[in-house]
Amino acid sequence: MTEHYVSDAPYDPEADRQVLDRADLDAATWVLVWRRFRRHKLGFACGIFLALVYLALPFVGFLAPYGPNEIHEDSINAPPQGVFFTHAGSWVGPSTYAVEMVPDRDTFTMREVVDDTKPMPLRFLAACGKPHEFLGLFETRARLICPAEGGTFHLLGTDRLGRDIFSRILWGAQLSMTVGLIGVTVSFVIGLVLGGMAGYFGGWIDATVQRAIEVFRSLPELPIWMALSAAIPVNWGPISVFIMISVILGLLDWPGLARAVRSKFLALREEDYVKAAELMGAKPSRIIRAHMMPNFMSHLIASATLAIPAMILGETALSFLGLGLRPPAVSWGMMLNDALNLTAVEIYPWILTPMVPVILVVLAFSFLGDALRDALDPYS
Amino acid sequence: MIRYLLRRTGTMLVTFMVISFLVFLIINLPPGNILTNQIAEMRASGEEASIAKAEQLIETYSLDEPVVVQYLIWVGAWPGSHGFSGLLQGDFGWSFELNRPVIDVVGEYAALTAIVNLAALIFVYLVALPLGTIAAVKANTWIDYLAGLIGYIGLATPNFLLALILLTYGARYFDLPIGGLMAREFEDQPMSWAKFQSILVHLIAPTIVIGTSGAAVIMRRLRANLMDELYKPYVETARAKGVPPVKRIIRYPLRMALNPFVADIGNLAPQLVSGSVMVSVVMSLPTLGPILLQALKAQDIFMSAFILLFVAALTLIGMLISDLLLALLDPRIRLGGRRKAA
Amino acid sequence: ETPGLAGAVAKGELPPVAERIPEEPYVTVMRPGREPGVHGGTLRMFVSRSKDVRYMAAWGYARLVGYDRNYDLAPDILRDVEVEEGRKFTLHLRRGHRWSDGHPFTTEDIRYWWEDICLNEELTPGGVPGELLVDGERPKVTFVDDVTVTFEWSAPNPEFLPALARARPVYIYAPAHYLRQFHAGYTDWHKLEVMAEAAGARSWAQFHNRLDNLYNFDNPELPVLQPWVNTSPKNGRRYVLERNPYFHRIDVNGRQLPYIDTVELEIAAAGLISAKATMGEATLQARSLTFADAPVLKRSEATGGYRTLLWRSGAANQIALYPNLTHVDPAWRELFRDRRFRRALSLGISRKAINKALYFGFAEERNLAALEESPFFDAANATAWARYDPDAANALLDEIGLVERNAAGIRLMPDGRPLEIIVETAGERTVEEDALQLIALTWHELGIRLIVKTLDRDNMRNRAYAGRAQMVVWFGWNNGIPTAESSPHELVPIDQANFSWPRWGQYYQTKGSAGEPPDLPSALRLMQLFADWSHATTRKAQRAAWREILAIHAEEVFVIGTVARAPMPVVADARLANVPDEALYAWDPGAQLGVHRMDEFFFRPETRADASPAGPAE
Amino acid sequence: MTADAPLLSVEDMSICFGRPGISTNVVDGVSFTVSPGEVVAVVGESGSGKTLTGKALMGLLPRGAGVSGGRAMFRSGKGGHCDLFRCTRRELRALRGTSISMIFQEPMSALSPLHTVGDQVEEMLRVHESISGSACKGRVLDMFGEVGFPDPERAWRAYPFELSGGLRQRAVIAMAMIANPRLVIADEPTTALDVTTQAQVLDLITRLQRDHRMAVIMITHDLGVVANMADRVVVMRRGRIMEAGPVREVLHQPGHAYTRALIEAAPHVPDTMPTRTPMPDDAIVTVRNLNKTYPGRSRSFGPPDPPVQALADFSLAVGRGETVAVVGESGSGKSTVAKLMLRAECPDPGGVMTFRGRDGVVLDIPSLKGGELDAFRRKAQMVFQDPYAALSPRMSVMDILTEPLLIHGICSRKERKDRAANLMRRVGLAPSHLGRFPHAFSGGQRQRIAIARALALQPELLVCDEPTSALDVSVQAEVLDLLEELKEEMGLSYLFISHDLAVVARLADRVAVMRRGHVVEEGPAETVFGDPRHPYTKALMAASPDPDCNQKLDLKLVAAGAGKPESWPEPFAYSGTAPPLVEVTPGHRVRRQAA
Ligand SMILES: Nc1ncnc2c1ncn2[C@@H]1O[C@H](COP(=O)(O)OP(=O)(O)OP(=O)(O)O)[C@@H](O)[C@H]1O
Ligand SMILES: Nc1ncnc2c1ncn2[C@@H]1O[C@H](COP(=O)(O)OP(=O)(O)OP(=O)(O)O)[C@@H](O)[C@H]1O
Ligand SMILES: [Mg+2]
Ligand SMILES: [Mg+2]
Repeated sequence: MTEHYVSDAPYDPEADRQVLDRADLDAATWVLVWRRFRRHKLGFACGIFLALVYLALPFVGFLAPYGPNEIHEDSINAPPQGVFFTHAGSWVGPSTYAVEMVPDRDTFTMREVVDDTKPMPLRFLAACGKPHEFLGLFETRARLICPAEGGTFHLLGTDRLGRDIFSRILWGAQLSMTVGLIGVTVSFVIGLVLGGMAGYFGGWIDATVQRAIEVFRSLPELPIWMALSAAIPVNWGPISVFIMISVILGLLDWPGLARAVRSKFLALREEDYVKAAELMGAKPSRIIRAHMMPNFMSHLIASATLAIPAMILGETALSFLGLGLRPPAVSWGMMLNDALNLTAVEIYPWILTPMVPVILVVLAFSFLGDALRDALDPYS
Repeated sequence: MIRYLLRRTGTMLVTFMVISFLVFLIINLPPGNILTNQIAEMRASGEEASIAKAEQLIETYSLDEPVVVQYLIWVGAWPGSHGFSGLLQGDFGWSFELNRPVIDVVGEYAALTAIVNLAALIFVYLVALPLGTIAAVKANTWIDYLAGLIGYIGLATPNFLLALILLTYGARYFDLPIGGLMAREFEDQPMSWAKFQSILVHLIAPTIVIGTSGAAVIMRRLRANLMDELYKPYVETARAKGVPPVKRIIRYPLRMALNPFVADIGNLAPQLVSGSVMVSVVMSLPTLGPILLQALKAQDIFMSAFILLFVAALTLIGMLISDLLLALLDPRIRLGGRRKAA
Repeated sequence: ETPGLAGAVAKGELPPVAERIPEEPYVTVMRPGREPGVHGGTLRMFVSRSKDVRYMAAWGYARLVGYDRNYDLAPDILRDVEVEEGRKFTLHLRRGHRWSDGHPFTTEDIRYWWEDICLNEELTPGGVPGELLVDGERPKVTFVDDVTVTFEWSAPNPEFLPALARARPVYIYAPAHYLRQFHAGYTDWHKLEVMAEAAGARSWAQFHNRLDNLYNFDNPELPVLQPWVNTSPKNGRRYVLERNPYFHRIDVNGRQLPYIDTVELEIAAAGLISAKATMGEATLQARSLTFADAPVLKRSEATGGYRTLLWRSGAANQIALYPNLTHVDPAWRELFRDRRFRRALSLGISRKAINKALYFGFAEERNLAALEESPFFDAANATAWARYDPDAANALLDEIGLVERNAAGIRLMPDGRPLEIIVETAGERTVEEDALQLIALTWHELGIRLIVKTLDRDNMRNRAYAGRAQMVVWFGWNNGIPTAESSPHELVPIDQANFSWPRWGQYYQTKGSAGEPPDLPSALRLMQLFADWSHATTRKAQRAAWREILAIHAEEVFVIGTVARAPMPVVADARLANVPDEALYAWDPGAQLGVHRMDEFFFRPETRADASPAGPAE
Repeated sequence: MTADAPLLSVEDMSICFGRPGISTNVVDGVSFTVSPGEVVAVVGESGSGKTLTGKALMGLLPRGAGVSGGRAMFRSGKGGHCDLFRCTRRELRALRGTSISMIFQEPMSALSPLHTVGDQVEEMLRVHESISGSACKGRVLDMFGEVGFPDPERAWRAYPFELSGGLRQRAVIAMAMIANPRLVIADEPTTALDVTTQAQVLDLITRLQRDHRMAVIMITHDLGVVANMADRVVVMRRGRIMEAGPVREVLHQPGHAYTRALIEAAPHVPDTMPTRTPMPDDAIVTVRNLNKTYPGRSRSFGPPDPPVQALADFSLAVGRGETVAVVGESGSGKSTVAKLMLRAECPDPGGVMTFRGRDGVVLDIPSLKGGELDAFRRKAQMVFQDPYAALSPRMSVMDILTEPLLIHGICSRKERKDRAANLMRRVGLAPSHLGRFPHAFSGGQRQRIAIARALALQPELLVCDEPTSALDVSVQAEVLDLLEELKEEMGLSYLFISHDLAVVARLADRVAVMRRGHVVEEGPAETVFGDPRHPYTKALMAASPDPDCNQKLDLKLVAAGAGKPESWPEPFAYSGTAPPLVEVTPGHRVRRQAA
């Protein structure tokens, strides 16, 4: 091939200069992130799921058929109650049968006695049960689903005191789903401040923070948990205790984050664009705010979503050790703790159902976190 | 090298001192101590006679002094009622709860703790390394998703619950033993093949339970690390050489991706004790975790303080080891004095 | 001769059985329904803590005098005991009785305890146990001969014998021949210090005390008089207790008790014990099983090869609320001292709901009172103020003047504070917390808010003793089956351990240096009755005192009971005989299994292949 | 050209990134052939698909990329042909290394940091041939000798990070050559190296190629390299071939406008430099006897490194409206000069560094504080080397351009926006791009934005630290043009830092040549280029390849100047303390022993 080949394609340097290199990237960062995030089908779905759950939290009173601590003497350890639509061959709409639990002296259990002669249609958007506070504004008895008058509706069964598990799961979500948020906030505030100071100022501050992290990490979590839990004044109300528990979880979580923040700050400080801002005369506060933070936020958001599941599990662990929340507060951890015995596993397996939301939420957060991490990665 | 070790040991000792004080402080935070508690219990059960004995013990062990003084006495830097007798003098304290020297208890349980956690560790790596590697290599395929799902579910299930479920159904369907670390007839026997087998069988459930969440974490981290490394040019170089895939991945990126895990060795010790506490409690494993929990709950201060200190010491040593290992694994990190040899 | 020991006897390591038992052994007369058994077998039980080996000291229940199956006091280790005017006690030992190591058990062992331990300030800084003091006076102890000793006071001491019979008794004897080597009075002081040092003890006294603990049962070298002897060094994961070859009881056929050769105690997490029981790993298990476990236990009976029995709790009440009449806050104290208030609280509890929810209706709904097994059982006492009657309760509360209510419908105290009662619980039993939740619901109807506060058991006690706890939830009196001889100290304001009046109790216990004197007429009356009981020289007088005490309690509702005779599951191997199907499980009196005489349990010899308990561990 | 059939013939190859739906070919219909023993250069601007072409032949396309058409017939050893795109993985693996091998661009990252160089090179043999360890090692050592390792044994034991860039590249070359492949694909083997090292490596490749009669595909964007190495050239742009043919024809009679533009853009040191105006008396920056020592990096292990003398006895004056260039190899302290001059760092005590603005106020740069520092920051700005790193990815161009004004509180919002639009126009970009984010721009465009940002405050002094070395030649030429234009227009003074004499030759009024923290030669551009005195300066000039087949590299000169100072010819050689700068002609000073 000795011939001299010349293509006939035209060439214009000026037009060339104006042409965008990656036209597909021509958008604000958040738009790009959103686009990449949407490509993550699973993560996206999880995000939507979580958003819906969080949106629903304030309306739990309306969504749950019963209150969290409503005790039904006659439905102790009742198994999940079937919902059916036809009775004796004819359409009756979603209904239940009347169920009574009677003690069985031979097996030492409660036996289910179902009266399947009379269907009891569920009522929707009706008023029933004890009043609940709607958004903390006013009391109402309006509920999405109500059992028939005189009937019961225990979708997931009841526990040893005859409390409706489905309703408790919904109520428990209020605490369990927020424990992570608060914990993460605490952990982030501490981690950001300490790690940020260590990374930005260096020197003795850095050394001190590093030592503190080292000390913190060489202690097992257990005594710290116990000491901190012991520090909660015993006469606090459930909400304050709840907040303290979240704070404790946050307090235990910060060292890892502080380390990440520190190294990230160290790295970001060396970026050319940060140096450029310095050379333009920008003050440290502006550099941190306008240049470092935005580039760090993505990392933070991703690690936050990954830290939340750990907190949710941490709450269950605390409950297990008896250091967590106390009745009448309801959380998934406490419900699981109730399930922690052979009888629950063997005879009343429905008591274990709070595992499902825990796993779902933890999974959702993890996938969301993964998706966010990928979406926020500018190189993907 | 020697100088390096000396310097590191020096700073380690200072850190250790700080930790020992913090530990002592933390466990003294809750009001009361085991003896005052015992006294309350004796009062309740009307054993006035024993109260004086317990009060005498309080004095003997200087539990009525301020915390700082108690600390100094415990360390052995201050004379207690029996002169200098503390950690420095080799007196590791007395467990009021178990009524025996702390060191005996720790000695007895440390080995079993090590066995359980070693098994879990091996399990974790046996599961996590291959799965994490495959997930990274096959990133964003169904294999990856499946591995991720399994891992996350392992992560999301509270350990103690898994323990209970496994215990129940394991015993029912697989004839797995319930709790403990060996069949009862081997308890006091010397090691034998049968005893070893019994221990192995007993280890299955705890290993799986403790291991799953650990494996999930490591798997995800390994996947992330490995994916960072997998497309580095040096891996491409290996491809260009025509090195077969498995060998290529093991030899280059995997080894690189393992560095962070080596760096983590220091954290193993606290995890060993804290991480498996709940599982150990549920499964009735004779490990340090439950002992610590019990000691903390009973405010058996010498017991808990010593275990915590022991863990802290292991952690610090672990950190040192991990630094040394890292230097061994990664030639870019050099210890002082070894430069010339290279 | 016991087959298990025949070999040792043949080799000459042990004397034959005739020489091992006392000359006048205790011949067990079995209660109806029991049968004489055969030797052999291993009893497996689980405990949750390593120090729980001491329960064997209770369950073995060999006492100088002990309660028999009717909860009457009877000599056991002692051949006989003579009481004169309730103040002079002559104890007769059994001639030829031996410690578990074969050394003779004589009055020397009692002397050693009295003179060398009890009166030694270093060993016993607290001095003579309170039960041996009458108005502060020590007994005059006379050692008549090898087998006879007298304890004598100038006034009656009704607490002496019950103290010897308790689950955790006052040991007035100690194996002198063994302990002397650790006693500074008998052994070279320097040598002792060295030994103590080596064992990590701070003084010889501490060392001696550690070794001399008949109750802790954790020193395998310490000779004992119990049916089984601990052979395992302390704090193992498992204790093996072998039969005591010198045990003093025999059955009607002349067989030396216990029937069962070995007792194995294994340590397992409390939560696991029921699981292990379902697998048939326990041949007898009562501890750490709760009613919540009953369904599973019942379900796995066939596969596990055991029976599930439902015994009943011997506490006077399973869950009881103690309003603190000596609370530091005057307003609260005022309220709690008003018996109308206490009655209202009691009427505001739906005991039926509690029984149904927690015990599926298997327990009895009642207020605090003696149980049926007690001679003082009175159905009226048990049901006094125990019905659920919110209207009556509300009326009572209105009558007191608690009429104002706040927006949430909670009544206001006279000083304007809402009527919020904080109930403190040790949080060790789920039933307690569940019951409180149920009570909170019904009290809410009365306009009373119940707040549960969970504390560590010791913290809770200390707060209560200091008068800072408003109300405490605990078991009702430990002793649900009082007899005339039982001390009523739980029921009268002399003991701070009663959460209803800790500060009155302190006042009595500290002789006025702490706490405050009781001033409520009913309380003063109780004090008087206690004095009557203490100084009574006849059973009849004691009984009268008891009756009145119980009546006052029923009327005043010092403690608010909920349910009694709560069922509790006991697992026994299918072949284990002489285990009662129904029984009371109580700590004192009763020593839990003790009063049911574990030494009489035996394995039926029918050796069907499939009957052997097959745990997977084998 | 031999008559025998080509070793490799690529026909109509297309590569696409296959996202379903939006897959466009990034390489489109490329055909060329390579005969045994021939060097074919593939040139073209950055992103034109050169690397992908090379990787496609090795079967090493990145994830997501795939060959979407064409074939690549490779003549295997026994005379049979196989299509590289349709081989099984196993066949391809067998070909890799032994028949086709590749030299990668980045020698540091192409080598595993955890294995010794010897181990990694040897692996190539172990994978393909079953030979004993010692035989292996022998061959590797031979190869190391051949590629010019001074001490093959040491190199065998060394880890990559213990070797200099040039040596590392040699190791990579050794790895590619060891199994005697018949085709070597060299992907920009020298872009990461400084010019003197580049010259040596290019020479090495030529030598080896001749000795082993290999065919080489040389991927580069540097026409100078092409002129020195290639037999034939393929010019690529946007994934298509623009022009292909024998090297002489293409370089000297380019047929395509793009090729012409490329050739024009290629910098070279002209034979004669126009005489520039002498340095004005009005110096904007004056530096005298400045030193800068960095403390040795303290390591987590072992003793800290010894301190680094990054700058020693440095003196320089930048006249108002003048361009002063600092050249020198990597690590010679050029950036340090820039940092000190902009007060990004403080020099060691002693020495003088003053700034005199248009307003006549003299500022002592190292001691600036508060308001004075702010004022200084407005007058002196910097353009960074890497246009990708210098712009915050989270700020729109508008934000980037208005930020300096915002920081100094100049103008209203509206005015700021107008100014930003003006700046865009000024640097040749459409103001309509203001709302966009940096990642949408190409490297050249980004560098323009960076320059615009530096201009926003209307500075008097602009420090450019290698502003073009990350750009390819055509873009580089544009940026240089822009800088020149701006200087005329705004009366800027430049401190221009580069390692490339050819680039400097276009702009500089005066030049300072640096080597290891010292200025070795300094003077007006025409004198330094026209009459270089110092061996190092000469080496630098000799090492920059010209896109002219008639002027090949003069390696002797390169070797003489680029070595250690001790090896320089008298009177320039020194060891220990450096000799002083001696003025040889007015304004032209050379570091040498006084005569
Ligand atoms: N992994 C990838 N993902 C997406 N696009 C890619 C990838 N690698 C290369 N490209 C695109 O393919 C085109 C050709 O890239 P290639 O690396 O072959 O260019 P090049 O000519 O080697 O450039 P350079 O001179 O910068 O090395 C470019 O437009 C680039 O953006
Ligand atoms: N912050 C620092 N700490 C320690 N040493 C440094 C630092 N910055 C630069 N050095 C060292 O100072 C010397 C000069 O560095 P400088 O960055 O000025 O070189 P350069 O000529 O700009 O090189 P390049 O062409 O690679 O950019 C080098 O040896 C470098 O390793
Ligand atoms: Mg390329
Ligand atoms: Mg530089």
